[in-house]
Amino acid sequence: MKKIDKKNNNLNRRTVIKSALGAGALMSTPYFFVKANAASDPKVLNMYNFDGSLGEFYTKHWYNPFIEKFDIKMNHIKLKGSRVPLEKVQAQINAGKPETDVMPMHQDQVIFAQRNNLAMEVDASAIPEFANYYDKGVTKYGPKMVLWCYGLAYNTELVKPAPTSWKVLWDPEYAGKVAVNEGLKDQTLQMVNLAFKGSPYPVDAQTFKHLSDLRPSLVALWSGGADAEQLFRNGEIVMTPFWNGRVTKLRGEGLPLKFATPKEGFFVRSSVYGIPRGAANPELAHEWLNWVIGAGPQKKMVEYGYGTFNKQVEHTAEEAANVIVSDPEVMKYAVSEDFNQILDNGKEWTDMWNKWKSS
Amino acid sequence: MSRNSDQNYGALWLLTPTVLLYLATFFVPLIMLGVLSFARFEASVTTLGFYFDNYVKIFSDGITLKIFFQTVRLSLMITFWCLILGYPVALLMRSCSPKMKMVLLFCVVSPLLTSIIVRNVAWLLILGRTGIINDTLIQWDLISKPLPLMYNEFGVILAVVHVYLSFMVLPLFGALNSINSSIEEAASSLGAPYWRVFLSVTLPLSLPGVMAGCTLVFILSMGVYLTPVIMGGNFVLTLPMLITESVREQYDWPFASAMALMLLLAIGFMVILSSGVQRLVGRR
Amino acid sequence: MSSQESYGSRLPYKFLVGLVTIVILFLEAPLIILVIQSFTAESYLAFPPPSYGIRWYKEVLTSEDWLNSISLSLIIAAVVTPLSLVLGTMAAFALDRGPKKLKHGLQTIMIAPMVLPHIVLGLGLFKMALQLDIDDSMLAYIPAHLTITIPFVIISVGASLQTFEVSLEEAARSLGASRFWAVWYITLPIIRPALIAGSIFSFIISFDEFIITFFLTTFQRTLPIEMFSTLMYQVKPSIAAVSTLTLAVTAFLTAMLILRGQVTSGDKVIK
Amino acid sequence: MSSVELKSIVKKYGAVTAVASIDLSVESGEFVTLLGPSGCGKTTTLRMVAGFIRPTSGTLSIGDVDMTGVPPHQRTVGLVFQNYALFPHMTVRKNVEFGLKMQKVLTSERGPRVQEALELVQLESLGDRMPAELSGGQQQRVALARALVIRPDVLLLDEPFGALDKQLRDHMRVELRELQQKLKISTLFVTHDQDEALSMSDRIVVMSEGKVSQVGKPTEIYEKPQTRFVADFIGRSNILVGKLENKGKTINAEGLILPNKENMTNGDDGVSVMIRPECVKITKPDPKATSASADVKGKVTASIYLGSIVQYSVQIIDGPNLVVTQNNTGFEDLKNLTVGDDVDVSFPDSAIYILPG
Repeated sequence: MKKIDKKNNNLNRRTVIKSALGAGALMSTPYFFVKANAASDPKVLNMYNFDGSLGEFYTKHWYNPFIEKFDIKMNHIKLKGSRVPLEKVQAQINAGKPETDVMPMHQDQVIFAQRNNLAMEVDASAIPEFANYYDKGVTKYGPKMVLWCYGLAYNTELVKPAPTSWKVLWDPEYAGKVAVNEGLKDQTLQMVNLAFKGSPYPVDAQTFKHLSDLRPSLVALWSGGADAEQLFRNGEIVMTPFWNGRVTKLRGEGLPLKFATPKEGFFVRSSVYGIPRGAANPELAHEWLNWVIGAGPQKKMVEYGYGTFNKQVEHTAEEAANVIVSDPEVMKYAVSEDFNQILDNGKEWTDMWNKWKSS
Repeated sequence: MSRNSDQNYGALWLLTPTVLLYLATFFVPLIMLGVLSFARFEASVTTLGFYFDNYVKIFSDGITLKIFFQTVRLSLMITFWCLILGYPVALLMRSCSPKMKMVLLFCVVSPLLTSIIVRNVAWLLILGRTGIINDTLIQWDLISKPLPLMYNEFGVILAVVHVYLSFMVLPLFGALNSINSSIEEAASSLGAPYWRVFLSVTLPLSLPGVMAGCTLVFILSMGVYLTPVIMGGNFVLTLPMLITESVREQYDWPFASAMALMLLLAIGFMVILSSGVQRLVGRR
Repeated sequence: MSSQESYGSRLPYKFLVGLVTIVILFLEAPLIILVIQSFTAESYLAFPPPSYGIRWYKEVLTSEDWLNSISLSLIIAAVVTPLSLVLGTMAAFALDRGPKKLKHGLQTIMIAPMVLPHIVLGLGLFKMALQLDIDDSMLAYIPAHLTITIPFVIISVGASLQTFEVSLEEAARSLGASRFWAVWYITLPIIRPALIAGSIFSFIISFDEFIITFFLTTFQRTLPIEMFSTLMYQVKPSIAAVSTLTLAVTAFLTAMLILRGQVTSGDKVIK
Repeated sequence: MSSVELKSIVKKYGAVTAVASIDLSVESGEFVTLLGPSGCGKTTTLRMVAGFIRPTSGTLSIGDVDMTGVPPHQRTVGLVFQNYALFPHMTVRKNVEFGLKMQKVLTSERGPRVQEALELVQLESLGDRMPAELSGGQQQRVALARALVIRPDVLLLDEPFGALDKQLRDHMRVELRELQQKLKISTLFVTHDQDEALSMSDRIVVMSEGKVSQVGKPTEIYEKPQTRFVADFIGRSNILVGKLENKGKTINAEGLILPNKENMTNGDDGVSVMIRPECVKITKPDPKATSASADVKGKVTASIYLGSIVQYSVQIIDGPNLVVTQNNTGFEDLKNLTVGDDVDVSFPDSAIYILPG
C-alpha cells in the first residue's frame, strides 16, 4: 500500500541513489493492484493541490501547518491546471465516491455544481471564522478564496507608454505581437465588449466583429498560463490579457512584465472552496475551511500574490500593488460578471467563437 | 499457395479473450455513449431520454458539420504528406543494406518515443518567431520578418506528419519488401526507364501497402487533439477538439457523445471503404 | 534480393538518398533540440541554451514525483505490452484463419477502439471502474490501455499473417507438431518483425497515454499526467530532462527489439 | 496389409463436391500416384490423408488404424510440399530435426538420425546452411529428408517437382524412385504430369472431377485406358468415333475403315477408337510402287519439330485428321517432309484400341 504523503517530501529530498532504489522497490511490490485511497479514515483528509510554486505554497502554508496542528494525515491529488475536472468529479459524486473532501470551484463551476447537486451546503456554525470575512466572500457552499484579477499584462520595455485601455490590443503598432485567451474565452469575449461597449454583455455579432478586427494581430490563442508565459519568454508576444498572480511571479523571475487594470473595467474572480456531496470526511473538511480562512493562512496567500476576503489581513504597499483587490480606488473599475449567463451561454458562445475561428 | 479452404470457425475461439475485454472496456462504454447521445442537456443538467436534440444540433448549429469536414480535409492532407514523405523512405529501406535498414527503421519510429506534449514544445523552439529556422533565415538576410511557421495549419500538419510517418512507412515497407524485385529487373532489362519501372511495376504492386498505411494514418489523424491545440495556436479546429471542449468546459456529455458517435461512424465508413478498395486491388 | 544493383548506379538512387536524408533530418530535429535543451542550466527553455549543466537531471532524479510517475508508467507499459501482444496476436490469428466471409466485419470491430476519441472512452471506462471500485488502480489502467493497444497489434500482425505461407505451418503439423507448437516454433518466429512492431506500438502508446488514464487516476500519476500537470503550470526544462531520460530508455528497448527481429529473421532468411 | 486405405471418402464444401466417393489403397511399399488435371480433387485427397481436411463422409485408415478424425500431428505421415515449405529461420539440420523433436525423440538419438537422413539425400555436408542458401534441388532433398526422418507409415508428395527445371526434374524423378524402392516406403504421389506418373509409379490413380477414372499399372493406364478422359489425358491420342459396318467385321471410324479385332457386336450406337500417334507410320509415297500397296493416303497439314520426335498433322483422304509422331531418327525418308506433302499412312492392327463402353 503506497500513500502519497507530502509531509516529508519536498523539504528533505532523498538522494539520487535512494530514489532509484525506491523506484525499484516500488516496482517489485504489488501495491498497484490495490486502490490507493483506502476506506475513509476520520484522520485523513484528501485534498487537491497544484503544480509548481502555487502547489508548494499550498503544501507549505495551507496544508502542512494544519496537519501538524490537528495531528492528521493528508493525501494530495495534483490538478492538471487550475480547474477541478468537474466532468470527472460529477461521475464520482454520482457514484458516491468523490475523490476529495474539499474542492476549489471556479464561479461558473459553482453554479453547475448547484444545479447538479454536487456540493453540500456547509454548516456555517462549524466555521466561526466567517465572522472575520467580508459577506461577499461567504457562500452557502463555502468560503471564497484566492482572489485574482484579469487585466492586461505587458512587456514594459516594448510597450510604451504603459497601456490603460484594452484597445491597445488593436493598436497596429503591436500587430502580430499580441495574443488572447482561448482557455477562458468567456473572459476574452467580455473583455472585447468592455473595450467597445462599456459593458461585458451581450456577446453578439458586434463582439465578434471587433474580434475579427483583432484577428490579424493575433499570434495565437493560448490555452493556459504556461502557454502565455512561454509566448512572452520566446518573444512571440508583447502583451496579452492575463491574471495578476502569474505576472507577479514572472516579474520576480526577472521578466520585464507589468499588470495593468484597464479603465474600461477588469475582472476579479475567486474560487469557492466547497465540500463535495458524499465526501468521506466532511467534519475535518469544515475544520480545515475554518482554519484556512483565518488571518494567518490568508496573510500568507496575500504574500504570495493573491487577494483575500479576510478583513483582518493587513497589506504592505507592495502586497497591495500585487493583489490589486485591496485598493478601493482600483476596485472601482472592477466589473462584476454574470456567471449564470457565462455558464448558460457557454455552448452558444463557443459555437460563435469556433465559427469566428474557422471563418 | 495452398490456403486451407476450410471455413474454420474453430479459429474464432482465439478472439474470446479480446472480445471479453472489449465487452467490458469498449462495448459497454459504447452503449453508454449511445444512450447518452440521446439524452437532453439543459441548464447544465443531463436528462436521460430519447431526444434527437444532439443530432439535430450537429447538423443545424452551422459549425459542427463544418469542423467535421475541416477535420476530414486536414486528415487527408496529413495522409497525403505522410505518403509523399514516407514512400521514399520505405523505398530506400527496401534497397539498402540490412544495417542501414535498421538505422532507418529506428529513425522513423523515434518520434513516437517522446511524449506528444514534449515534442510540441520542441517544435516551438524550431518553428517559433524566434525559433531556429526564423533566426537563421533572418541572420542570413533571406527574410526580414519572421515567417509564420506555427500557430497555423502548416504547423499542425508538420507536427502530426512528424509522428504519424512511422504508421505509413511500416506497412509501405512491408508491401514493398514482398515485391519480387526480379519483376522490376525484368522491366528495366526490357529497356524501361527507372521512372517507368516505378510507375508501372513498383507503385501498382505496392498499392496494398499504400492503402493500409493511408487508412491507418487517416484514422489516427481524425483523432488528433493535443497537437492542434498546441501547434495550431488554437486556430485550427478539429472534431476531437470540439468534443473535448464540450466535455471540459460545458460538461455537455450528451452532445459530446453524439459527436463521438458521428466520428466513429465516419471512420468506420472509411475503414469499410478502404478494405473494399483493398480487396479490389488485391484481386486484380 | 535487393534491387540495389538495378537502382544503385543510377541518378534516382542518389536522389532517393538525398530525399530520405531530408526526411530523417525532419524526424530527428525536434528530438535533438530536446536533448540539447535538457542540458540547459537556465530555468526556462530557449534555443540555444545560454548555459549548460545537469541541473534538471538532478532535479528529476531526486524528485519522488517524477520517479514515481516514471516507474508507474514503465510498470503499466511493461505489463500491457506482453498482454497486448498475446491477445492481439491471438485475435489476428482468429481473423486470418477464421471464416473468410466474417473477416472484414470482425476486423472492423476489433480495431474500432482505436478510433473512438479517448475522452469519451475515458468517461465510459471511468464510470465502469467506479462501479467496480477499481479506479486509481492497475486493474483499471491495464484493461484500458489494452483496449487501445490491441488494435495496433492486430493490424501489424494481421498484415504479416496475410503474406505468411501457411504450408510451413502444415509441414510442421505433418511432422508431429500440434497446431499450437506449429505456430510457436514456425509461424511466430517467422512473423517476428510484425510482433516486434506490435510490441513497440503497444509500449509507446501505453507509455504516452494521457486522457483515459487521467480519468482513471486519483492519487497515482503516470508520466504523461505528471508532465501535463507540470506543463499546465510552467514549461520547465525538467520535462526536457525527463523526456531525454525516457527517450534513452525507450530508444534502448526499441533498438533491442529491432536488432533482435533483424538478426533472426532478417532478409537473408526470408525471401 | 495396406498402408493407406480410403473407403467411400467424400468431401463437400457447401454445395460443391470436391471429392465424390473415392476408394483407394496404397499397399505396403507401393508407389501410388494420383494423376489428374488441376481441380480434379487429387490434392484434396492427399490433404485428407495428411489430416488437414476432414472428409465429409467415409473412412480413412493408415497402417490399418482408423485415422478419419485424427489431427495431422498424430498421424505418422511424411509430407513434401510443392514449394518444399522449408522453415526459413532454421538451418537444414534443424529443419530435419524438427519432426524428431516434435515426436519427443531423445536428443542423443536425434543427431544420428538427422545425419542418416541427410546422408540418404546426399546433403550431409550442408547441414548448417540456411534453406535460402540452397539450390532448388537441394531444397527438394531437404524436404524429402525432413519427411523421411520421422519414419512415416506413408510418404505423401504434393507435386514435389513443380518448381524445378526440366533437367533437374528428370534427375530427381529417378533419384526419388530409387530412394523409395531402397526404403520400401509406401508412397502417395500427387501430380498432373503424366511423365512423372508413368515413370515412377507402381500404380496410377487417374482422377477427374472428384472421381476415380481408372486405377492401374502405368502400362494399363497408357495402353488400355478405360475411359475417353483417361485416353485423352494420358499421352497424345487420336480418338475416332466409329460405327460397325460390314456385318460387324469392320469399323468405319470417321471414314477410316478399321478391322473389328475385338469383335464388337453392339456397335450401332458407335464406338470410340484410339490410335496412339506414335503407332502410326507415315512414308513418302513410293513412286515405283503400285497404288494398291498403301491402304491409306493423306496429306501433311502441319508439322511441329520437337527434337527427338516430330509431330505431324495428317489429313486422311476422305477420313479424319490424325496426329502422328515419328522418331527423329536421322534417316532420310522423312527429312524433307513438309506441309502439303502427300504421305502414305499405315499402322498395325495392334495399334487399334477400342475404348470400352
